[in-house]
Amino acid sequence: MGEDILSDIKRDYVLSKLGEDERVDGRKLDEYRNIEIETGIISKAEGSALVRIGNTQVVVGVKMQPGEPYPDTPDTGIIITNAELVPLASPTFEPGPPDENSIELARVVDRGIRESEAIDLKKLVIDEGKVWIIFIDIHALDDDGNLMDASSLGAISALLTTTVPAEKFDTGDNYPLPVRDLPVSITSLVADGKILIDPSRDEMSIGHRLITITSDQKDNIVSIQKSGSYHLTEEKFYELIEISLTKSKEIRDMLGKI
Amino acid sequence: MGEDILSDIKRDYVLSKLGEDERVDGRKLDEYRNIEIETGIISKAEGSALVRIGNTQVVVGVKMQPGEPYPDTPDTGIIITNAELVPLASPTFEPGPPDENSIELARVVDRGIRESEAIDLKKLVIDEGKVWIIFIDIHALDDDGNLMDASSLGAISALLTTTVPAEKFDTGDNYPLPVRDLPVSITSLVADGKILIDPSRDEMSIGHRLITITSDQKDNIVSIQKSGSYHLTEEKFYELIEISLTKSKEIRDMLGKI
Amino acid sequence: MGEDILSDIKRDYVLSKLGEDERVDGRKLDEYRNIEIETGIISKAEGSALVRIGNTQVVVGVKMQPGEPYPDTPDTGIIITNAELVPLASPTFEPGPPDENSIELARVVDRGIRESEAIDLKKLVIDEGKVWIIFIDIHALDDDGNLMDASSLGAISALLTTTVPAEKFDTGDNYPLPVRDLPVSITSLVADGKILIDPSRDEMSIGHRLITITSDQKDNIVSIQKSGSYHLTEEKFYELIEISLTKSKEIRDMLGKI
Amino acid sequence: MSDEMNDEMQLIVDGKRLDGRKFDELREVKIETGVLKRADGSCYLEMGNNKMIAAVYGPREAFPRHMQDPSRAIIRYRYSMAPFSVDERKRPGPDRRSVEISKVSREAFELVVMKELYPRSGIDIFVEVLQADAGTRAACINAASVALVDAGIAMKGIVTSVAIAKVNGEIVLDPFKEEDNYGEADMPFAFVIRDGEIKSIGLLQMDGKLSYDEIRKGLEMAKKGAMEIYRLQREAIIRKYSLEEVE
Amino acid sequence: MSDEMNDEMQLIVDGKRLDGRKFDELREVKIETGVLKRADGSCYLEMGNNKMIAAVYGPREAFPRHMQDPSRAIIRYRYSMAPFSVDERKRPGPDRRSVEISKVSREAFELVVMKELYPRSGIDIFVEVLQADAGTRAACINAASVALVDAGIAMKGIVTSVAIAKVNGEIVLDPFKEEDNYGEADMPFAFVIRDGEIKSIGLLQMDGKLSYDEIRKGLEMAKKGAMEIYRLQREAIIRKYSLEEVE
Amino acid sequence: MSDEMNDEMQLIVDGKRLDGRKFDELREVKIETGVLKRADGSCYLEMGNNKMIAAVYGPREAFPRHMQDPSRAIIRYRYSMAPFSVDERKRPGPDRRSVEISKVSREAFELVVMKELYPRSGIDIFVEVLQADAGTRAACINAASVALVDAGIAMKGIVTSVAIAKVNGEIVLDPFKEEDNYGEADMPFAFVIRDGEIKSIGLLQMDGKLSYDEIRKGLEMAKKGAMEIYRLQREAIIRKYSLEEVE
Repeated sequence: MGEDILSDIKRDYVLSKLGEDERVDGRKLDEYRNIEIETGIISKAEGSALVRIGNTQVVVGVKMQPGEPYPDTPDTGIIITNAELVPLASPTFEPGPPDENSIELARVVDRGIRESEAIDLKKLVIDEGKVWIIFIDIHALDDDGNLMDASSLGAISALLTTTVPAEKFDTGDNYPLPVRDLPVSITSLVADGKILIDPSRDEMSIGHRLITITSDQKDNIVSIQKSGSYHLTEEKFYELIEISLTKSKEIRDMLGKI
Repeated sequence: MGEDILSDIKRDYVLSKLGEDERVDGRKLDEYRNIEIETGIISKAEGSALVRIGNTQVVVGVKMQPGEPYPDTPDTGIIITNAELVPLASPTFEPGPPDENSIELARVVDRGIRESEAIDLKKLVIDEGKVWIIFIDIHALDDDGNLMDASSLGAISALLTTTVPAEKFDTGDNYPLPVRDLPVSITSLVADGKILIDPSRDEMSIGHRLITITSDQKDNIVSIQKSGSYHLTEEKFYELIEISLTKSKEIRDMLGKI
Repeated sequence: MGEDILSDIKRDYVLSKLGEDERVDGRKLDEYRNIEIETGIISKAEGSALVRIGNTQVVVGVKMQPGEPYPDTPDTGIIITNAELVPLASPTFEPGPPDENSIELARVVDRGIRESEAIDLKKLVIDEGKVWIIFIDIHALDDDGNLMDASSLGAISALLTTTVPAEKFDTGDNYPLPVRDLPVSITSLVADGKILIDPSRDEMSIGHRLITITSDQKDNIVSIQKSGSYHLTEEKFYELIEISLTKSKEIRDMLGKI
Repeated sequence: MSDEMNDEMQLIVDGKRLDGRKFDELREVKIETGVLKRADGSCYLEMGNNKMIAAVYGPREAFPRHMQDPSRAIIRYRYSMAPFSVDERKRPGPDRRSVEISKVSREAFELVVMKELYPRSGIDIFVEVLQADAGTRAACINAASVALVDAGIAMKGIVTSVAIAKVNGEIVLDPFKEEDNYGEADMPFAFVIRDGEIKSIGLLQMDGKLSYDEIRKGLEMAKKGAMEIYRLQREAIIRKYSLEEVE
Repeated sequence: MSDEMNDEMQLIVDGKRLDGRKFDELREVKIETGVLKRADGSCYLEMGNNKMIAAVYGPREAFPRHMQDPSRAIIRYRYSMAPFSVDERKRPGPDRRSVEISKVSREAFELVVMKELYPRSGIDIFVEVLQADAGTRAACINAASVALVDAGIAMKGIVTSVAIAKVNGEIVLDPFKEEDNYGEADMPFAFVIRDGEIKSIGLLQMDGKLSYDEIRKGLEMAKKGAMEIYRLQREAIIRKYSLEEVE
Repeated sequence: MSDEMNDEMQLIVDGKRLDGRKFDELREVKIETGVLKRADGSCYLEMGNNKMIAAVYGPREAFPRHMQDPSRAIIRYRYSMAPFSVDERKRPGPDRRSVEISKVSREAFELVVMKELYPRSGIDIFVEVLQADAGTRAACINAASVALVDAGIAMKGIVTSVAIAKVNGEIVLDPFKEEDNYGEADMPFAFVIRDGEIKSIGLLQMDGKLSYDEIRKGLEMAKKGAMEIYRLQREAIIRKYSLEEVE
């Protein structure tokens, strides 16, 4: 039906531009869209951020509360990352429990935070048998492509502005959550032998052929997720790592200013 | 199909009678159907009542058990009201988790009990960190219209005959649950400029255009719920309050005799 | 469609052979398929067994962990039996929560273990308010008929080789779970006036007309489950008990060798 | 079902059961037909302290459509316990036990309902336990049978159910709560009764410990009990139709 | 809503409310239209410390098919709170409260959307509460109304919502969190406004304790408040269309 | 994955791994084809202490109907862990981890299955982890590949999977449980192998900390390991077909 034809036309257009190394919104292949980060927008949350990448918008809220540690890690705090692809954000999102896409989104963001050791979980012990639980809730508002990077950026931005609510739970004075690294995710679309960094929704019409590479401030790769059914060659993979390391530095500079 | 035509005919008939200020079952516009209340019918429950309003039948059972108070209200007992529109009661009820109608039913009944302060929740503290939880379970048996009032009446009737099972839980002697007010719900159908009190299922064929007004024995309104998509005018609203206050007194007299 | 016709042909074939007291795989009416039991195959489990009855395959794993007893039986351990008819095992099994068939399977197996008192639950108390919970997880791998007996046999075989993991939970030295009886289930297909013991999947084409009779080593019947919609006559019922008692002895001998 | 406490729990005293019944005596059974307006058929039944209501809807269009069978009716049976029906409040919604009971009960009714008369349709049997005191599956089946007749569903027979138990070594009919909790065995039957006679066993379960001979004795007792209940089911149906002056 | 703590909680001091407002004064309302790209219509709204975003999708093909109505559009309304929108983290997914709010809100919008213009289609209204501070259902409805206009859905009027409360014995407009928690009553209204005038009440709930006279007083106050909000809704819509140089 | 305890956890002793393997050495792999009767294709696989069974059903009619694609097959992949497969009993049913693994594994197989040959149909790949010891997603993929061949599904290549890890600063192949728990990074790969050569990466994930050079080193090691596994997969398939005297 009409929907499909439109999508075919869009796809052909994206591909034809790509043939000339051009993108439909005029960007260069390795050019990120404009990023805006607003923090502290949800005063009910311990930390929060609204991230815009082009028209893509995500709100991330951080809530903290005391709780029991996992039995096998009694001396470490807990991070729980959850993503809601609420139906507000896209005509294709439906109300209901998290599907594989929102689960993947949450888990990749979680790994970026966790593996970069941005939060020292050892410091989140309150007492014996009592640690801080950090809930990172990702709330997609508008999906114009690359929710992944917007969510990662939102998560670290929210954490950077999080105050540990010790007073509310009678465990001492409030203090800023210590954040010791700044993991940054870079998502690219791999198609037709090209790498399109930060793909827009329109560009996704050529296929869900993504890879997200997250790195820390020492240029370690801390998380990789190939997402979508496509052949990735070794050469492209190495190229992707290089591009991601370069781009992440630019974005990390923005985070430094929060 | 057949079903729809029957429903149209029924609707036309109800409306044509209504044009002459008459109701299909011969009642006056502000006349309630016959009410019967039987209490103590479920000996396994701490309190119980079977309420019949015409052919509509509802059983309400009250169970009590000790539990932890909510963290923000450590010194008050807990009321949990639940309604099951079991498929036995109507050809339109399906097995499964509560839908919006049973949730609305339970919540409106709950508000009547809660806001009239019929139960002094402060008196339900057993010990530090231990309070009585009152489960009010509404079980619809036959839906011939106005399950709402039948459920409210069943809930307060069951509470009036509830014995706190202190002995069972080793917390002293059993005693009657103190009930200090008698909230009464009056549900009306608002259609064609008329108010039909206690609408029957047949009358519902002209549309789900209901309002439930619950009042306490001092003539305070304690809960209102407009239910259904219809325009309510200010004048009708005021008229509804007056009718509800009048009718509720008659029904409250019945409760006084339990 | 094709599926149905095939199934009809198969059914006719089974019935025609049955008319001559023969079975499609050459067995006698009261002949069980070959049984193989391998124990200790899952080293992560406290006890485990793989049971093959002909081509039917079931793995049962036993896990144990300390937990709170049920409030009404403070001085007895807990058995929780669960069956997963995973979609791997049959083209008719679908992913999702347990349906009525897997629930029935788990409950019948559970009753055999429980009612034969094979496990002395009184001996599973660790401390006041702390008992062993035994999880018996039945995992169907290949359903070529009679999953019920394969599961029962798997459960008791796994229990026979279970080591109580006391060291892991700092409650003393490990010790073998004491098993004091050997319940054995015999499932038969009742059709056309005949009794087919241990029915194969092909034979099930003549209808889900089953009965499972479980007995202990003193020839007590400890559990019966008629499963399927069919008329069972008194005479057949008595005949079934006799056959089941005889057959179970043969199988119990196998268990004795584990 | 557990016999762990047999020694301690004295359930038979001077040859009588704790509630005064003889071994082969039923609890009091009360049956009332046509108690619900919306349902096509209904029945209220008490059996000792058990109280249940059955409703039948149908034959009606089966839904969802892909569940329809072009050659016969689909039967649903839902056994459900009200949260307040038991000592400890039960969470609403089906648990594993009620799923199993619903399955085996449905299988019994599929034997008698003339499903081929109602192609593409659904016949729904819903039974609510308002108060439970052992033997609820049997009591629900008995109520459902009457509700099916009340709904005018064509049937090749009626289903009548009763359990027997072993209590302090004795086989007894229709156990009540204490006998069920502390007895040594429980065996519920449902029989298909046609032309006033038991034709077959439609439902059969057992748990506990019984010898072959005890099972034979129990079955005989159950058949006798079922015939008594069958007469009460019949009376309840006739009573309603005479009241309605149909016959 | 509870008046248990009235005596202790001083919410009116020197004839003023704790946040400095007069009794019939609204909190500050900020409305911005067209804030989302993917949605057909959208609106961001603040009402005091409440922050919400509404999106409208449709008219589009209703799904699943069997939900379609051949003569009119199906309206869905989903009120949803972000986990971080409240003091205590809320578990994601709908709870009973949000199911009820979604139902009564949808019923109000069904009064104004010209459903018969869009047969077989679905019109979906999704509202996310990003920060909650009492009166969220009203604020969400106000945002949803503007998003519907932004989506170009034909409507016979606009829905505007506001609550009144009773606080220390006084009727006040648009209660904030403390007034909601410790006040004696809360009564949310949604009005259908057409041609700049209130035509009817589309949503009405109440809990607490109010006398007949207090309800009258509250309704008058709510109408006044709703008209103020209506003007802000209108301005937001006009602002967007002038920016777009449509008119 | 966590390197919090690196300093304490000695996983490499005298240039050897705790289980005696060299850095680039696989655990023992055992593959058996056609182990299930009901499934159209099946495979039992051990990889160290991992034990898994894969079954393939299809091509068969995809259900529910509205899921069918008129131009190609729909592939489902279900990775599932038995409750007893891990130290701490796992609750039955899919958790978030298994949903993610199922997704990325399915994406790899969609690259090789010739879906356009089977319009409107479904090809279902179900893999059960009976015992888990790190690297289960890779082992499951390897088993599923063989089961697909066993089912006779047309494929443009085979998928072979293996992980590498960083342990005490060293890159090692095919980590076992302790290396996975206390290592510094884990990187599972699945390769598409055609005509005996690696054509592309079909699945790629990583968590932990790796430098660019370590990733290069890891990928080389993984390719070598995958080719070894590929030979074992091939052998298992040939073994079955020779036993069946097909060739």
